[in-house]
Amino acid sequence: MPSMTMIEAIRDAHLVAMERDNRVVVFGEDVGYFGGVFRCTQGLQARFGSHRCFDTPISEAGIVGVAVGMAAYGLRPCVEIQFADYVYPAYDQIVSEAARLRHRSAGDFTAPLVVRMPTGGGIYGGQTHSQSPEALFTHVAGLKTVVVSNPYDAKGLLLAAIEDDDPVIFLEPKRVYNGPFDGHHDRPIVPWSKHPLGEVPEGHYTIELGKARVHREGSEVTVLAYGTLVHVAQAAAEEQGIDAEIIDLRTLLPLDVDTIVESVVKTGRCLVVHEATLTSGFGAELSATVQERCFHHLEAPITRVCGYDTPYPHAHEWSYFPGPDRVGRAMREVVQA
Amino acid sequence: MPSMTMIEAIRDAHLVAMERDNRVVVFGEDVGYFGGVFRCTQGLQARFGSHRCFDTPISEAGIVGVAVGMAAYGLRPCVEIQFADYVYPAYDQIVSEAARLRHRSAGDFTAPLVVRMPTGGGIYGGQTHSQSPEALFTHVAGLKTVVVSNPYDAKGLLLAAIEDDDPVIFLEPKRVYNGPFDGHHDRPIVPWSKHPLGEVPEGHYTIELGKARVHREGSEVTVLAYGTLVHVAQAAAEEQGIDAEIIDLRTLLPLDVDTIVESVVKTGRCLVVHEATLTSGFGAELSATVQERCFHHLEAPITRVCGYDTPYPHAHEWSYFPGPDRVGRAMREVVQA
Amino acid sequence: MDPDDVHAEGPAPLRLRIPEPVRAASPKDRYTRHLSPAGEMRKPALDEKVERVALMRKQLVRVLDDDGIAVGEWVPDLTPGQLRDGLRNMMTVRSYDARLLRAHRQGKISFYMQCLGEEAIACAQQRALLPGDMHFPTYRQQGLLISAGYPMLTMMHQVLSNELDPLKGRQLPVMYSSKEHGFFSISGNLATQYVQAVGWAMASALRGGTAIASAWIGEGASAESDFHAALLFASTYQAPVILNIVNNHWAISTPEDFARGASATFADRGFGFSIPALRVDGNDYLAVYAASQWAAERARANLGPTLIEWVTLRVGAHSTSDDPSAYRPSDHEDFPLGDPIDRLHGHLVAIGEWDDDRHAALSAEVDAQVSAAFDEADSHGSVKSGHISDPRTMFDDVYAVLPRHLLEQREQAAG
Amino acid sequence: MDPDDVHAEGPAPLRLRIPEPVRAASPKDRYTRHLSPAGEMRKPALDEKVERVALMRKQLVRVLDDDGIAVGEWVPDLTPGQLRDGLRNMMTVRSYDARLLRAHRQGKISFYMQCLGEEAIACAQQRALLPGDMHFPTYRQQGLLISAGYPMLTMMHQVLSNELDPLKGRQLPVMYSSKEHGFFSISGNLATQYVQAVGWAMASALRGGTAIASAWIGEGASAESDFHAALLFASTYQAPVILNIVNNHWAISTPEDFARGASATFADRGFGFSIPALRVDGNDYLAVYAASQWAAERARANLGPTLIEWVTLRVGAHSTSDDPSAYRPSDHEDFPLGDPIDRLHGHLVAIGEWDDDRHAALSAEVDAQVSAAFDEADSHGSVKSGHISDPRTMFDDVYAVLPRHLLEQREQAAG
Ligand SMILES: Cc1ncc(C[n+]2csc(CCOP(=O)(O)OP(=O)(O)O)c2C)c(N)n1
Ligand SMILES: Cc1ncc(C[n+]2csc(CCOP(=O)(O)OP(=O)(O)O)c2C)c(N)n1
Ligand SMILES: [Mg+2]
Ligand SMILES: [Mg+2]
Repeated sequence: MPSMTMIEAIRDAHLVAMERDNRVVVFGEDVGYFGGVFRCTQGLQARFGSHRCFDTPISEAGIVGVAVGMAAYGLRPCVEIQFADYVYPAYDQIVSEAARLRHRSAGDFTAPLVVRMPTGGGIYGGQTHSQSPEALFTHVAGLKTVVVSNPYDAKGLLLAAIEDDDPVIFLEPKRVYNGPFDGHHDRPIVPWSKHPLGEVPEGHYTIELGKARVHREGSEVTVLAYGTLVHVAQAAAEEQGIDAEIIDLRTLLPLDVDTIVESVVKTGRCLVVHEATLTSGFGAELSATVQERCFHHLEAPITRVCGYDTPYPHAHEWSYFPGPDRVGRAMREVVQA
Repeated sequence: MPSMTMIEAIRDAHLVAMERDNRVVVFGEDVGYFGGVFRCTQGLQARFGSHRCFDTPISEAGIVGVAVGMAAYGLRPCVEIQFADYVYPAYDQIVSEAARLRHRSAGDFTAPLVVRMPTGGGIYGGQTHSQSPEALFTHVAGLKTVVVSNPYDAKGLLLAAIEDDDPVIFLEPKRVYNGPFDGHHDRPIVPWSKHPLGEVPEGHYTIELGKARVHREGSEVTVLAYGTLVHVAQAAAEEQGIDAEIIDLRTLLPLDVDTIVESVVKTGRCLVVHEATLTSGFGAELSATVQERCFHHLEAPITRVCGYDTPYPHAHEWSYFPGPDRVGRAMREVVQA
Repeated sequence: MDPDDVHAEGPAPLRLRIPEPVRAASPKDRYTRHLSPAGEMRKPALDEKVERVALMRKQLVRVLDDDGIAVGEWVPDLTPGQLRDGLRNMMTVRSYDARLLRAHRQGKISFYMQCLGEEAIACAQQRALLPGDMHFPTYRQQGLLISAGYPMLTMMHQVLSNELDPLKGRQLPVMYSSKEHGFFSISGNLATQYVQAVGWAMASALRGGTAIASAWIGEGASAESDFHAALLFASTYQAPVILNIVNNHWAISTPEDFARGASATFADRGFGFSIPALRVDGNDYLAVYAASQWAAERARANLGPTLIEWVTLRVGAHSTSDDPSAYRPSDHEDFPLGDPIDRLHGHLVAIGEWDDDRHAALSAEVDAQVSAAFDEADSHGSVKSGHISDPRTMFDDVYAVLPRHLLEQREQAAG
Repeated sequence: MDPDDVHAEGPAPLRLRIPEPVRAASPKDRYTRHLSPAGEMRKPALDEKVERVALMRKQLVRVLDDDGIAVGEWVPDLTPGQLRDGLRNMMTVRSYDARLLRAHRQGKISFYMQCLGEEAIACAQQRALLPGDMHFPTYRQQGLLISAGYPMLTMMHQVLSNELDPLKGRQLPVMYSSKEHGFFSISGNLATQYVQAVGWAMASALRGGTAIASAWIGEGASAESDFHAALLFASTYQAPVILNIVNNHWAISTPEDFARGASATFADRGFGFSIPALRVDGNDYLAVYAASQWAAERARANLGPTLIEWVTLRVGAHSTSDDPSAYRPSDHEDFPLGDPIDRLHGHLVAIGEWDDDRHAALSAEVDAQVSAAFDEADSHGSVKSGHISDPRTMFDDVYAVLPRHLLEQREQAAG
């Protein structure tokens, strides 16, 4: 099985999708000729022509707006927002339009489209190249929201997202594009080629949206994570010597409640981690859900370790980022509480 | 003390603010000559002239964008978005700009502005005149978010918001503009003139942002509510004969954690209600916070009663709305659990 | 630094211009600036240079003169039968609006929006386009559906939000949707559909199709940012789309001046993107048809987008929630450009294809049809009488397949 | 209905135009379309009718001819001393950029953006405006700060994100802010500042102030929707603002054609709003000064906004994260309009106010200053060496007063 970085896996997913279904069109800023600033669409224009993969003006509203129109026509647009931090100009088109078209027209028109975007910090990107806005999408009925953590999942989930009949927000933590970054920014990163999840099958396969993956089985505490934080949690567990069960949620909405509940019932303890700001983050929803469904099994308070409620600071990003130390400390506290 | 509707109280707050501080300017769609579609700014242009209160083109992005520039100049813009459902075109200017200007410039520039908007359903407004987007603001560091439930608070909080040095999102549930609507849409509404919170002092007073109000003292269960749901919760408690302590949060961010914790420690039970969709709503944050801080005092799971995770449906709005029956049923369950 | 202290001495103070136009005095031409006589404006070739079209920016395409005669280069090729169909469609729209406004006064429906005075625009453009083309309308193009033969009864079910409402009570009255009739679902959020229309047209061209799109917006909503995205993408990719701006001079209480700014016309916006733009008398059925056809032909010939400013007037209130007496000058004339129905009627009479008896008969027939349809629709009740679809249907169509959390919520809602 | 089946027979299939301009062949004038000879374009009166200014839309304001002589109506009133200051400022910017690019290669800073080739635009406009005026810049107007006398050392602290960074390490390098020097905080989100500038100008006019605002945007970012809001509000309220579009022909890998669409020029956008618009040779210090002054005078005289398209070329990479060799034709010329420094140098020589010795001396002086400043800044370390401010400062300035939840988080962060 070939080994791929997450960038290569995403590119490969595009390739497979475009090959199988000529309704799939790909566009965005610098996406066509150049292949995207993270190179996730490199080679697509050369391969499929500029009518299948093309550059756009710098207008996120326009990109998503025309994608909604194209999807209503019958195409399957998969568009890129250059950084998640720049999705807000398109927010109205996503929230008011893509998300609600099927419902408001009672199925007369639909908007099967994918909006991909790199998220998260760790590249000294400052407040406008580091955000994780997933909670701004999970609150919106009609959207599905996916966060990927590794090449294998990225390809299978992206293919599933493109084939899905509903609009999907597809979040790619840029810090794991090239390896399973565990938060130790001062150590060399392990490349995906040395990691089992870097093995990516050729051709077509999908991973069902709405299914979590148990990243690590364990008995002492359930850790709910997604994206980069899956690897951070693993490092933290290992460093603390805690037998944590780490669940990689993969799809935040719809959420795989069964896998979560089963785990928490088993461990009796739950830690929720994410990189986005704490308040009203998706961790709040996870905490509330677990509490509602596992109240009588909980032996300790559900704890959240998240980004602080500040803009993502350039120079202090490693103080901001919920790294293995902070996550590990909280894990220990939850286990000992 | 004069009695006012919430619309009159909001208008009066504008009047007082504009009288006291000539940096306060008021604008928005239909806000100037006509005085706003809900008439909250009626008379201001006649009184202060069209340089203090004026109409704008239909451009929410433009309204907030110029407000940020004006605030940076040194004015105190208080702008209206005609319905909260239409705030998304301005979302980028709010989230990326107003919220972060002080931080990113280390205090060199600031954006003291207020963005008012009517929220909530109950007027057969369908999916585009009914939304409650508070959770989309509480996730954003740098913003303060206020939701008002009565005329007295509305005036005092709006004056505090205008005088605040940070950007404030000011949400006005339109269903309580004219009376303390309790969710019984089939009964005549009590006017504010018959309600103690309709008594509004003349002249200047403020209510500190970040302070909740205990709307009803009680011992059996703590109900966390804001806006219309405060009155719904009260009706539900009375109808169920439950001695609920109802907290009107008033400011969602910063949140009055002390008042909340004190109450839950006392009652040992907590019900969270809001009109916005459940998933990733502000109720999730409330549930998570209470659970984190009161874990060992909780005798029953914290329960949320919220709008369903669908667009707000026109004909079925009373099935969607978390009215006194649904809230009452949940309250009983929490108390009996 | 107190901003007021800046340049405490020096040049004269700055002033802001706050438009205060229509409300002031009472200019005779407040709704009819830059009016050309019928037949005066030339018809450019389909591929005329945009610079040359721009020279006509203050002219107005008008076909019917004061005597009801069709004059000039824009006279369209319409048979008397087609003209009578147009008349019937406009009369049906007007009668439909009147009946539903009455239903609102009767407390049977929650909300309504009429298009009084603007009937010609939607009715004639619908006829100038082809089946398969897609309109992305606002809430004032009911004429598109009626002219396309969408059943009036179904429209009424939607407005009544009753059990037979094809949108299952989810949408405000008048927010119709019919893919089959080339009518995109109305949003409620202004301007969003404008750029979607461009996307739809781009898709058609990407696929080598032949269908074109038609985007609709009010002059007030052209202030929204999505308008820019639409014009830009249409210009960059030369999308086969008609970009309609209905300038009915009011956006609720706000006169057109706020959205127009310092420009002479809304058509000017097109020239900022080298998109050929026309100003057209929107109360002249023949002019509307001719201009729409010109734009459609340009689109089909891969000559790109065309912008059209339809000059008209919102005669009635914005909606049933609105009372214009609070903001509109009382001396304003309802039909400064003439009533579109009267004008087409006059034309048909002038060419000997119509008379007052036939008109009276048609009027009675149309009213009877509308009345019968309403009675039938009304017999199924309305949101006001509680005759609505099963509330649990609100969980359908949020997603293609009901996810688990909505299943659970639906169960709770039932319980 | 399968969209492809629509009109299965009938007219020819539609095609979408995907701009494929600069990359094709290798036209000599790819960066210099619509070039006027120096001195040719007339200077309109400040209150010239916008229609008449529009007739000049494909002309280019140019003052310096090939021999370095200033010709035509746009020759500004600048003393040799002022011209030498301009030269020094531009040379300082260039030297500053070079030093910081080197610092990036040395691994001392995390990121950098140069403005090579575009120095004249910011440097000359800064001089044409007055203290108290406010610029709303993008990341390529470091020339504004340098020309305004903002300490280079402080700029370097910001770029190094060290303990003396006035922005406390919160912002990416080059995202400066200095209210005192009329330089609004740079956002990182494109185009947002454009409409804010209009708001600032509106505020000045609302208050009867005299200060004006200057808005900056790249040609690529003019595609963003906030651009529309800015032009619209500026047009409607006749705000005293200069609307700059720096057309350096590239937006990362994307040629200007995508943002320009079918228009001949970016200046055209202004005419869509009846905003007078100029195209100006951005590599001609005198032309930049003259056009900026014209626009500023218009604003100060309550004649409203002016849009200026600055024609230039992004000579270097987009940023230190970018490698243009992957997308840019290798045969492109770096300075098709001439190097702005060389051209001003040439002019000073031509008028007998400069010579090669003085130039060499100035060059050495500027380099030495930059070098000394950098050594000083560097001695305080950088984000790369870990010499940054106390991490707990990141909680400051989120709000005017630290709220309780941030107090708690700050405590946790410390623990
Ligand atoms: C984004 C958004 N902002 C505001 C509104 C509220 N609104 C509904 S209609 C209207 C006026 C629209 O005027 P215009 O575009 O001229 O259309 P007309 O009603 O005249 O047909 C406004 C402000 C809305 N529906 N959507
Ligand atoms: C809203 C937003 N979208 C995308 C980006 C990413 N981005 C940064 S610079 C840039 C290109 C800008 O080009 P242009 O406006 O021409 O300015 P130039 O770099 O040429 O000076 C892009 C796409 C951004 N910063 N903000
Ligand atoms: Mg209108
Ligand atoms: Mg550029």
